[in-house]
Amino acid sequence: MNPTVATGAMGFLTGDGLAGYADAIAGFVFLIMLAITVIGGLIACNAERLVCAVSGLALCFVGVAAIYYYLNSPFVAMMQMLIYVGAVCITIAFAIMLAAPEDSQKNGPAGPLSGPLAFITAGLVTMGLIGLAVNTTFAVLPKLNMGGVKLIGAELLTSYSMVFELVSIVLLIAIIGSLVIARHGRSK
Amino acid sequence: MSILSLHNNLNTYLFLAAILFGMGIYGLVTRRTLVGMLIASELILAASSINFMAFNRFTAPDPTVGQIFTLFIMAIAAAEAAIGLSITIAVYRNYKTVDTEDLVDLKG
Amino acid sequence: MSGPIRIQPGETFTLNVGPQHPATHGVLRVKMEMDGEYIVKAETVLGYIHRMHELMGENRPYPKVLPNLSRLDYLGAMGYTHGHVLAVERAAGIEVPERAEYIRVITVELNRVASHLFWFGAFVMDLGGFTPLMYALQDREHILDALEGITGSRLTYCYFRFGGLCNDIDDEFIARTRALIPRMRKSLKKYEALVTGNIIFRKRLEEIGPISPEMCRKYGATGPVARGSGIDFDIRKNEPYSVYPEFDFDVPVYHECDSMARYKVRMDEMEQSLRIIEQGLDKLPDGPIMPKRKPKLIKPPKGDYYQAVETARGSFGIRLVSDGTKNAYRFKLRSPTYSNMSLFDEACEGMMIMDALALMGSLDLVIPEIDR
Amino acid sequence: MIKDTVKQALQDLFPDPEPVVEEPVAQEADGEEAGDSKKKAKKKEEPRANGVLERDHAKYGCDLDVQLEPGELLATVMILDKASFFLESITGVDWIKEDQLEVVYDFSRYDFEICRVVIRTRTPRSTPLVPTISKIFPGANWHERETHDFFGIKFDGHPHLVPLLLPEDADFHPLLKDFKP
Amino acid sequence: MSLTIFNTVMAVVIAIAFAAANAAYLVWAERRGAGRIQRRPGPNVNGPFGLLQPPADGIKLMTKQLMIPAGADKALFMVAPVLAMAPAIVSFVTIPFSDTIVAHSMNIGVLMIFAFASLGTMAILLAGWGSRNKYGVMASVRAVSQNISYEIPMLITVITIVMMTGTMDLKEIVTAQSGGLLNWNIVPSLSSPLMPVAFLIFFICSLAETNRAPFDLGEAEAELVAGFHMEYGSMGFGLFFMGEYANIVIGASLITILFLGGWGCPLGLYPGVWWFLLKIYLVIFTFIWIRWTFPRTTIYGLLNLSWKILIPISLFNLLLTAGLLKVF
Amino acid sequence: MGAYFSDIFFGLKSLFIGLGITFKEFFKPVVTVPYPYKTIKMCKRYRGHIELIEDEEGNPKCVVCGMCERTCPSECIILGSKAVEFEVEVKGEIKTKKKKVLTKYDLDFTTCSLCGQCVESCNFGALTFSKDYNLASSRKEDFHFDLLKRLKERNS
Repeated sequence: MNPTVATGAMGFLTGDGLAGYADAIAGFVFLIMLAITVIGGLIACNAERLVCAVSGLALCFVGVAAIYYYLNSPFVAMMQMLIYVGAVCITIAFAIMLAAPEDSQKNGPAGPLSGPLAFITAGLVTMGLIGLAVNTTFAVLPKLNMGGVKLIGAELLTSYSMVFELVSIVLLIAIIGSLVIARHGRSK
Repeated sequence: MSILSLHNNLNTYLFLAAILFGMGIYGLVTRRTLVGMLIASELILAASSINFMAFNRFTAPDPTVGQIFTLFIMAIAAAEAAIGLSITIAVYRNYKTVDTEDLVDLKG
Repeated sequence: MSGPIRIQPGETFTLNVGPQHPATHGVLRVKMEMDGEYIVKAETVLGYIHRMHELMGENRPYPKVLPNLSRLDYLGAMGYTHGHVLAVERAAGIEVPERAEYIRVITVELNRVASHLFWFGAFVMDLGGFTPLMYALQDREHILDALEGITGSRLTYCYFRFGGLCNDIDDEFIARTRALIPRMRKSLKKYEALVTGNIIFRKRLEEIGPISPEMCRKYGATGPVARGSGIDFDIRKNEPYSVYPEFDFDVPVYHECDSMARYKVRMDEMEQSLRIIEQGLDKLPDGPIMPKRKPKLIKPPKGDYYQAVETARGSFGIRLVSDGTKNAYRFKLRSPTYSNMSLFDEACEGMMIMDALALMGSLDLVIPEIDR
Repeated sequence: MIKDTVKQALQDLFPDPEPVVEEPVAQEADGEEAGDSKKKAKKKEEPRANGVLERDHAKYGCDLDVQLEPGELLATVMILDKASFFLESITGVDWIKEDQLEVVYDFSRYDFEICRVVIRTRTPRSTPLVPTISKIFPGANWHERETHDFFGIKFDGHPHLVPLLLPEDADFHPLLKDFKP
Repeated sequence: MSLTIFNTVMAVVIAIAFAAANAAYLVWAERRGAGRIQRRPGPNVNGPFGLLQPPADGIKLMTKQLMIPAGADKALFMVAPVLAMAPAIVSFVTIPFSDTIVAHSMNIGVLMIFAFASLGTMAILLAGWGSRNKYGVMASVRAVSQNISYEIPMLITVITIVMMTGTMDLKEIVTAQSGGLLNWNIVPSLSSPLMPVAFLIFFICSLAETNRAPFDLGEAEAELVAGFHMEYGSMGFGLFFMGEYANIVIGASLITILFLGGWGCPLGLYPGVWWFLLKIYLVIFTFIWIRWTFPRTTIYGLLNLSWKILIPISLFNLLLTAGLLKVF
Repeated sequence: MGAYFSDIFFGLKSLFIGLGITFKEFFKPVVTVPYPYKTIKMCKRYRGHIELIEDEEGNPKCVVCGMCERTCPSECIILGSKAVEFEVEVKGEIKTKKKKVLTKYDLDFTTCSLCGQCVESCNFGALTFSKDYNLASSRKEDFHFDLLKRLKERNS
């Protein structure tokens, strides 16, 4: 038996009652979400066909959203679902349908060495980052507030109003720009 | 530390972010099509967002800042995806390919 | 960056609409070269239920061909049989009693209403509305009941004989038909409110699927398709046959050339057919339904005869080449939808597939009649 | 009116517009009406000479009956196109006794002056070849394909002469009189 | 903590059961309703009033062989129906049926429903693409562009409501409307004079979001045969079907919660879950009624409706409401 | 701008009119017949397959003239007969005469086109249409009717 179930069951038996069991469930679900994120990411960067890659990306984003939920910010989690899964992934899938006929897809590595090289590079970067994370002690400061949705909204429109406006301008420009670039020469 | 309380540990999130970042790098290098590279870059963005959120949860004094940053990253990512994909489509229409190897014309 | 539609090789794909497709109303296949939702090129493939009726007409004595004609177009069978008997009567010089002609006209017009009703339902179903089909079928059922009462069958009537009819109408039929006319008028009003006025329906048909009068002429389109393009052409008026000159009716013509015009033509035609039926029942003369003198064996003299009639779908013609024997030497069937459908390939170019299928629906296809 | 103008225009086409050609044919037509006496039937064996013939609409269902050589077809159809006729149908007749195939074109008009024009042209059975009129009347495309299916008549210049109603690989022509199923 | 988790699990199970039962019996209701509108009885053979028809259909679908077309992308093909059904059921968790009956109340309930609805869009895309059928691909492209364009006016309208009530919690939105018909959001008030219009916009959008006629372009059976779920048989098709009807229930619940006062009685008396159920079934009946009355729109007519009519009007409504809220 | 709003208004109005019509239909009685549980009577002239008519003695009226066989466009009727001698009293003397008696009347209903020309051509009133329309079967042989046998079954 793996420790997951064992701990949960033990907690249940040793009189912690349902509380321990619930925590076990939460931890277990977290593991699942972790796995989903990693698997999704792997599909996204390894899949033969781009549509599979996009589905992997969507899966990964769902996992990331769940992880945000565990990080005490359901609002960002929902936004993650809404924007990344509902908009970005679908846009990418659309672009694949429009611009990448399946027959002409060659998704193998660019050169004989590029695959291993890329793997080594990525591995080194990852190891470096992990090492960094392990070796650093982060100073934990006391919390000033709970960070609810209302606070986010208030701060967005007060302290960060300038950035907020800039981002909206960027979005507007992006919409107009993409329309201009991608406009088909079809007119009836 | 039980495996079931991993979600209360900052390092878990940092490891995950690192792994996603590595995947993104790997994908960015190996993918040969513009769309594939875009997908990989989305992974990198997700990794950075996770870092922001994790530090926000565990260390930052004001837990709204990280969330706001993540929201901005989302907005920028959406804009980037829209622009990137429209460029992809335009490139495809003119060159009939989205393979970066074949797009020699774009080199200076 | 505007300009005409750019057709780039490699960007299009082929879409096979049919032979099994709900919009083709039978086994018709249209090979469409698509650019996304737009049709670049279409090619119609026919012949999936080709039965060589023309050869059958040449292999058999004239009376034995009679039941075949109802199989051409199962929705408006009466009109096609009418053309056939008129052609043979013209060739063999058989006189038809007046009462028989009146009954023929009444039944043909009833059948025309039934055919248009079915077309109406099927057309709205092509556009995604299912309920009007059910209402139309309910109305059509009354007509079929009336016709079944006198002919004995509901679709392939085989009611006309050379020189007359196989049996006379009875009072029950007259009563049924009289009761049917006001009911139909009420239903037509209902359709007007439910379908014709509906904004979705109008947006889907108005200015969609234009067919210019010139195109109609080049392709030989007849019937409601031509009349929806502003061509005032109806064999019943232009080249009167049977007892149609005795009736007072109008030929609805719309000049918009779009699918809506063709739709409106058919809806108005139902009203005009009801008028003809009303007048026919009023004027119905007494007398025999078969001529007194009728040759036992039908052997038209040598020659080349042509008879055109206006069926529910347009001008149906029979060219009869006789060599003086009891079989026809050549038995050519000119089916109206064959010509009407032939313009589809050109008309749907550059259209979206939804609109093209609406256009196809507005042509009122009956595939057995195209394939013959 | 339109009948007369069209008739005039058509008659101008023929090298010998004198009604000499027509008369015997017209008489034969009368003879048909009278009944089929054996003499006339024998006389009828010879194919009709080229020319324009006016027919009784009530009897035959057409007004002008034109017999011509395949070479003159396009010019004739052009005249009818100018006079805004529409193509009703194209068909063939297999005159096996005379070893000829006849192609029959039916034309009509969208107005109240009844004028149906029938154009007939004959081609030898062994090498049936007729020019296509689908350049003038695009609607002829399908009719010609159908005629090709049924009779094996080749239409010179037709863009897409493949079987329409018969199966794609059909190599038989069912309406030929010597066709055995 | 412990009890809430336990309750949540139970409530989730109940929500799933509710969704599944609704999905099954709405098919029956749809067929009966269509039958009545077309003056025929509808399913009436299995059991009294044909009530045993859904189980019979279910058994039939489950016993059929699952076919995967030769050219299909197996993984995508299998995942898509699950993806269509699952988010619809998850969304049930946060819908309050009354002030006590709610599986998991969230303070961002509205957002959650929309977030999961976007997963359904992904499912359509994958289904169309995964079955490698040209009709399917065309249909999924259509359905996705439709879903994306109708999400915008829908969200704008929701923002208007959120602005008026000051909360994203579905329960609190209903509470803000308690006390009878006049407090419902559908009724225009001084600060929000255009609420009936907003209701209409939201209604149209939920029709479009659930792919219902007259906006069922994704499965336009007359031209695209069955659209994105063309290649699906047996339970794959069944899941799509159930997902669709579960989505309808969610759409109706959202309409009821946002505009029709949730579980409140029109007279302000005896609020309770029965009012909620009555209201959502009335809305669903309207959905059915509309489906069997109208023909289908075209894809460009549909997009025009969204971009040229619904979005400007809903934006105008948002600005107007914002301004008036500031004034009053 | 005015056109924009009037378009929306009249569009919506037309939709509500349509909804009103279907709503009215909702409460009208059903018009369909639940077929296997309830059937409708066929009309007098209903053309089913053909059936022989018997005379007072229960024998078929058919005199085997073969008209029906000849007029049938689908050639789906096959007659069989044999000559039977019988005695008649003509002016006091008994004479033997020959008469054709029907021994076989086969109808191949799979090819019948239900045109009714056989009944029409019969000069002896020996044929009629049956009102039988429940004719579904999965076997072709079920539609090769032996009308003589059917007549006997009807009589017994």
